Order: sequence, then C-alpha cells, then structure tokens
Amino acid sequence: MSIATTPAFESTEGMSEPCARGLRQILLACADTKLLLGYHYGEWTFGTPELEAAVASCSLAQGELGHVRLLHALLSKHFGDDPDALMDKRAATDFANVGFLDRTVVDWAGFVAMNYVVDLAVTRVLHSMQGSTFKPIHMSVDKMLDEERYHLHHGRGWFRTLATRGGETKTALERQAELALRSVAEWLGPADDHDDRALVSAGVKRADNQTIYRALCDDVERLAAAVGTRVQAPAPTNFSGWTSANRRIGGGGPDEEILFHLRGTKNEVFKLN
Amino acid sequence: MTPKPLDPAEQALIARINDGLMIETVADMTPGYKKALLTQLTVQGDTELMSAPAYYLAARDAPTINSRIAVTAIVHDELGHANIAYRIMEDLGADKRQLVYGRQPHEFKHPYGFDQPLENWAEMVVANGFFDRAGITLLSDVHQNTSYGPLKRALVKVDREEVLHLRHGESWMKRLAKAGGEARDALQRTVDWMFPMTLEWFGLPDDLKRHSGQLAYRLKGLTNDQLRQTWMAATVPLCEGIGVEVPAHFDEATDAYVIDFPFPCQYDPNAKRWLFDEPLTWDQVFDRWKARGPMNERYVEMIQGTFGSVVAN
Amino acid sequence: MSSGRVYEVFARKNHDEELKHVGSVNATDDDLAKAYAWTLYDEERWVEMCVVPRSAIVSITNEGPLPVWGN
Amino acid sequence: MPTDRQVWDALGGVTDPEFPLSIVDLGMVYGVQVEATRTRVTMTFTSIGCPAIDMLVADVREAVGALPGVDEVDVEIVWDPPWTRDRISDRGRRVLAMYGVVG
Repeated sequence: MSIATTPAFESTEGMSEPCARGLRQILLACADTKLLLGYHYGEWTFGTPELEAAVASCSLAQGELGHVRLLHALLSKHFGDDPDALMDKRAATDFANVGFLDRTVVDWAGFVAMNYVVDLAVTRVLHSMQGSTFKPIHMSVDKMLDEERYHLHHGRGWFRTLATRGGETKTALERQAELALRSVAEWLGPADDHDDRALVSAGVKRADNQTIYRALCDDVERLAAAVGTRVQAPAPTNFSGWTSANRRIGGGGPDEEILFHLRGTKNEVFKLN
Repeated sequence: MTPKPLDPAEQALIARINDGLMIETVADMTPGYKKALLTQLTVQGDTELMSAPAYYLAARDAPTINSRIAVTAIVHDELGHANIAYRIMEDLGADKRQLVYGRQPHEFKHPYGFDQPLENWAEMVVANGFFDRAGITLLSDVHQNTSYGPLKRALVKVDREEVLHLRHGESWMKRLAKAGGEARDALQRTVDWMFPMTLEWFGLPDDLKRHSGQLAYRLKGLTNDQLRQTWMAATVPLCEGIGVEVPAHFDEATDAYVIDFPFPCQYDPNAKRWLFDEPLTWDQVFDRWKARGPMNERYVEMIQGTFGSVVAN
Repeated sequence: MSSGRVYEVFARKNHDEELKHVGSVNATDDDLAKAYAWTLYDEERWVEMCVVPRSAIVSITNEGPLPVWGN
Repeated sequence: MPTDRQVWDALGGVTDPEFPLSIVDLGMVYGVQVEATRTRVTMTFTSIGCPAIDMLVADVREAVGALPGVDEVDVEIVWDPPWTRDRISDRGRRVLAMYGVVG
C-alpha cells in the first residue's frame, strides 16, 4: 500500500489497535536505545584514542539524549506516558533497547561496533518513518536524520581505521561488530511481528523490520568488504520468549548501575519542578 | 615589579606590539614571545581539558534528562576548547598527542579547582557558576587584548559557549536557593568551599607578582587583582541576591570588593573546608597546588584511558 | 597511533556569505574529518561546511624568496 | 485576553542565551494562538539536543504567562520546517552585525 493513498494520522485516533500498539513499541524501542547510546557515548568521552574522538563522542551523546527527549514528548502526548516515569519507574526488564548496550562497552572496538552498527540500526528504523502517515513523527524525523549523519561518518571512519590496522585490532572489531549485529537482529524481532506489519500497512513505516535488518547487514557487509574484513552474523531463527516490550529473546535489561546513573538516583533531592 | 632587562629583539617586538602589531605566524615571534604564548596556551588547554572529567562524573548522575543534556553539552564544549588550544600549540611546533596522552598527572597546568571531586548536583552547578565565570573572566580578557591573531579568532567561539555554561550554573543556583531545604543547604555548603578556591585561582596578588611577559607581549590585558575584582563583581551580587553567604563584600570607600578572610589560607581537601585560622604564604599555596588535589590522577587516567581498552592506543 | 593529517575547516552561515576559515582538525580519513569538523565547530548551524587537507593548499604568499633574479 | 500582538511583544523580550537577540528576531517562533485564557506558542530550536530548550521554554512561559488574562501557556516545539539562519529578521541581522557575530 503506498503512503500517498493512505490517510494521515494526526494522533493515534483512527489507527487499528495493533498499529497503535506497534507505534508505541517502536517509539519506545528507539527512545530506550538512544538513551543507552547517549549513556555509553557519554562514558566514551574519556579514554578515546584521540582528543577529537572525545569531542565527537560527547557530541553524539548530546544528540542522542536530545532525541530521547523528543521521543518521550511524543510518547507522552500520544500515549499518555509520563516522561519522568519512563526514566525512573520502569524495571530494567521493561527496557526495550538493543541488548548490546545493556552492559559497559569495555573497549574501543566495542565503541566502534556500537557507533557504526547499533546507532545505524536505530537510524534506519527512523529512516523507515520518513514520510510517515503518522504526522507527528513525519514532522520530526527529517531533523533527527539530519543530525544522525555525523554519527554515521564517525562510525564508518573508525570502522575503517580499525579494520585497516589489521591483527588483533581487526579481529576484535569483527567480533564486536558481529555481536552488535546479532543483538540488533534480536531487537528488530521476528518476521511474524503482527504489530510491525500493521505499521507498514498503515503507512506509519515504509519498511518492516526484516527489510530494515537486511538493509543494515548490507551496509555493514559492504563497508567490511571494502576495508578487507568480514562481518557475518546469522540472525536468530528461534524467537521463542521474545516480546515486543523487551525485544530480547532471553529477557534481561540494562545493568542496574547504568540505570542508577541514568535515573539520577544520587541527585534525587535536586529533582525540582 | 621591574621587568628584567630584555634583549633588543624582544624589546623591538614589544614596542611594535604596543603600536598595535598582531602576530600571525611563528616567523613573526621572538623566542620570548613564543615561550610566553605556549605557557599561556598550556594553562588554557589544560584547564578546559581537566574540567571535562570533573564535570562528567557529576553529569552522569544528572537529576533529569534536560539537565543531563545541558551538562553533556558543557563537557562537549570544554573538550572542544581544549582541542582548539592544543591545535594552535601544534601549529607552533608542540606535540598535541604528547600534550594530551603523554604527560604525567602532575604535569598538567590546570587550576587546583579541577583536582577536586564534584560530588552532587549543587557542586556541578556552582562549578559552572564560579569556575566557568573565572574561565570566562580570564579568557575574555585574552580575547579582547591578545596580540596573537589565531587565538583571538578562535576565542570568539569559546567566549560564546562559556556564556551558556554560566547561565546554566547561575539559573540552577537560583533554583536551588529558591527550593530551600536540603537543596539550598547543599548550595551554601558548595559555595563555602568553592568561593575561596576560585579567588585563589587568579594567582598571586599584583604587589607580589613577578614580571611574566604576558602583559608586556599583550597576551592578556588585565592584572591578577583586576581579574579577581571582575570575578567578584559578578559573583558576590549574584550570591547576595539569592541569599547565599560569601566571605567578601563591596567597600564603597575604595570602590572595590574586599575579601573577608585571611587570604590565602590552608584548605583541607578531604573535608572540603577552608581553615581560615591557618593563613599561608603564596609559596605554600604553590606547594599545595603542585602536590595536586585528590582527583588529579583519576581525571588524567580517564582522559588518557589507562583504565580500559586493549585496542584504544 | 598517528593523529593523521591536518584538515583545514571552512564554513558559511548564510547563502549570501563567503566561506570562512573556522579552524582545523587532525583526522585519519575524510569520514572522520567530517565528523570531527562538524562536532568541534558546532557553534553555528552552518549552511555549508567543508574540509581541505592542509597538504592540498598551495600557498602563494608564503613562498619565501623568489627563485629567480639571483635570489 | 491578550491580543496576538501583545503575545509577540512579550516573546520579543525573551533572549537567546547565545545571541544578544530575542527568539522572535531569531525566527524561532513559528506561531501564536490565543484562545480565551490559554495561549499556545509554536516554536523551534537550532538542534533537537539544544541545551537551552528548557531554560527558554521556562522564559517563554513566564513572559507570556505574565500577560493579563493568560492562565495557561502551551509551548509546542516543532521541527518542521527546520530552523535556518534565513529566518533571522532584518533587525536581528543588524544587531548581530553590530556584535560582529554575522560575518
């Protein structure tokens, strides 16, 4: 069904139930992933191989957190979610981020895999909502994609730099990129996700998550091949136990320590309104 | 304060600078000028660089997403400013990599304030209000007066961004004061240790200051005491306006701010407390600075990444 | 690892304005130069920004003495 | 109930922390809608992660909320069309030129 002939939605009114549910889930999945990306980019403002990369990583953190604020505002307006509660009141297992980000990213190869693979995955999901029939996302997505352009340059530049260095560095990069890719496959979910299909038939998204995943694999494999390396991650075939609320096969969520920081637990007394 | 005699080339350059000469390339410099400029840029770069880990450890516990964004932006700005200073130094022949990654913690030339831990949100925002105010006081003087063209141009961006940090710090200080209770108490406790520390930041008083060359080469325009006054002129009324006590006041008779404690004096970094009953000489202050504060090694480790990655370097 | 080469950064704020030199970055390749320039010099919403490897700049005024007329 | 003009004038008093200019002269305000005691301001920012958003939104609420007859101020942030410098007013350009900000 082409987007041009589909009626536009100013809100969730008039959407089918699976479509509205799918929309909330995908917005939350993007917001949670961006929240964790924001956290890890922030952490990787330190210990970078060069000072410019520290500046860049910190800027990427700022960008992601800005997008979280925007997505939380959409969730609040159209689904009645309380942005503060989204941060503070959910259990770790209610977070719908890419699982690769659940724990500390321990080395620069992990950073590059996060920057190139995970960040690009969320960007591709947003990209699938360009021209969306859901007007509020349609009106925000171009600006978000515009800001993501530099995340991609950074990820691609560092992927190339590490791959061409060869040896242990290259092996570590391949391993981390494969882990990231597999984690993204899990996050994007099974082929028979009805809510995701409903989004596509209503023109809220242009492509289903499987198509997005193939496009991402294509991006990664092409760059990898161009710099003489190989990244291959077979997607999981058995999605039993997967829920769209958690987007992981075996459950789980971000480490409590990370959530402790993100919730601002230590500064409770300074949460003023 | 008599300047030591300079060789004719240095004197000629100083004379031309006084006539309004702007320096653009290394070829225009004398050894004395270059050395003074590099020293100034090292302090500038190191100060911006070391503010980043100090601010970040507070930023990662920001109370809300809005405040997290604001302080992330601040850390980002500071690192960008550090990079600008080191890039200029690189063009003067310094090794930027070595400057950032090759020095020992005690070799960095930042103020003692950025060797301290910022342990809660009040400390974060007062640091924005006080330390960044000190930074902009020093840098806007350099911006207006420097004879080095590339630095003057680079500081346009730096000045603009530091103004945002101040606004962040000061608006939060007002909010904390208004909130009362624990938030307000934390604000006062923070001001109590940070106010004297920022006064010390401006260095030796003019009557003790040895000639540094920075004024002669017009790398800056104002003296330490003038800069300290400028800082107090902004900070004391701010604090008085929100009902926060500071150990300084304006004296109508001399038309200047007066410090109300023995300055300088001893500081206990573990208790974060100034010992007003233990006055020091400036040489003793320099010794305290050289010994560095409690977070010096950790902050440098964060930047240099010695706690992590096999792949990083 | 090496910091790569120096790129000069140019940008303009408005369409009716000339490109201006805004700074420089060290980077190992063009992708990183783009990311670094954009994230470092983000004080404006530039309508155009570009980087040029410093080595590609042909200087006209800083050539030293003329190689003719006995210099 | 204030007139649209009064609301725009009030917004003219809200200055951006980075430029010595009001958000109106910077072209960040896209629209004003007055409905009885409720006023809606539609505006944008230079970037989604702009650190000054909450400060400026608070300033807008305060400035517009101080007008007689306004009980509620709704600030709607939009990203389409995105802000560009072409939106800066002529007056704004003259002021920025004075500060040496516009080349």
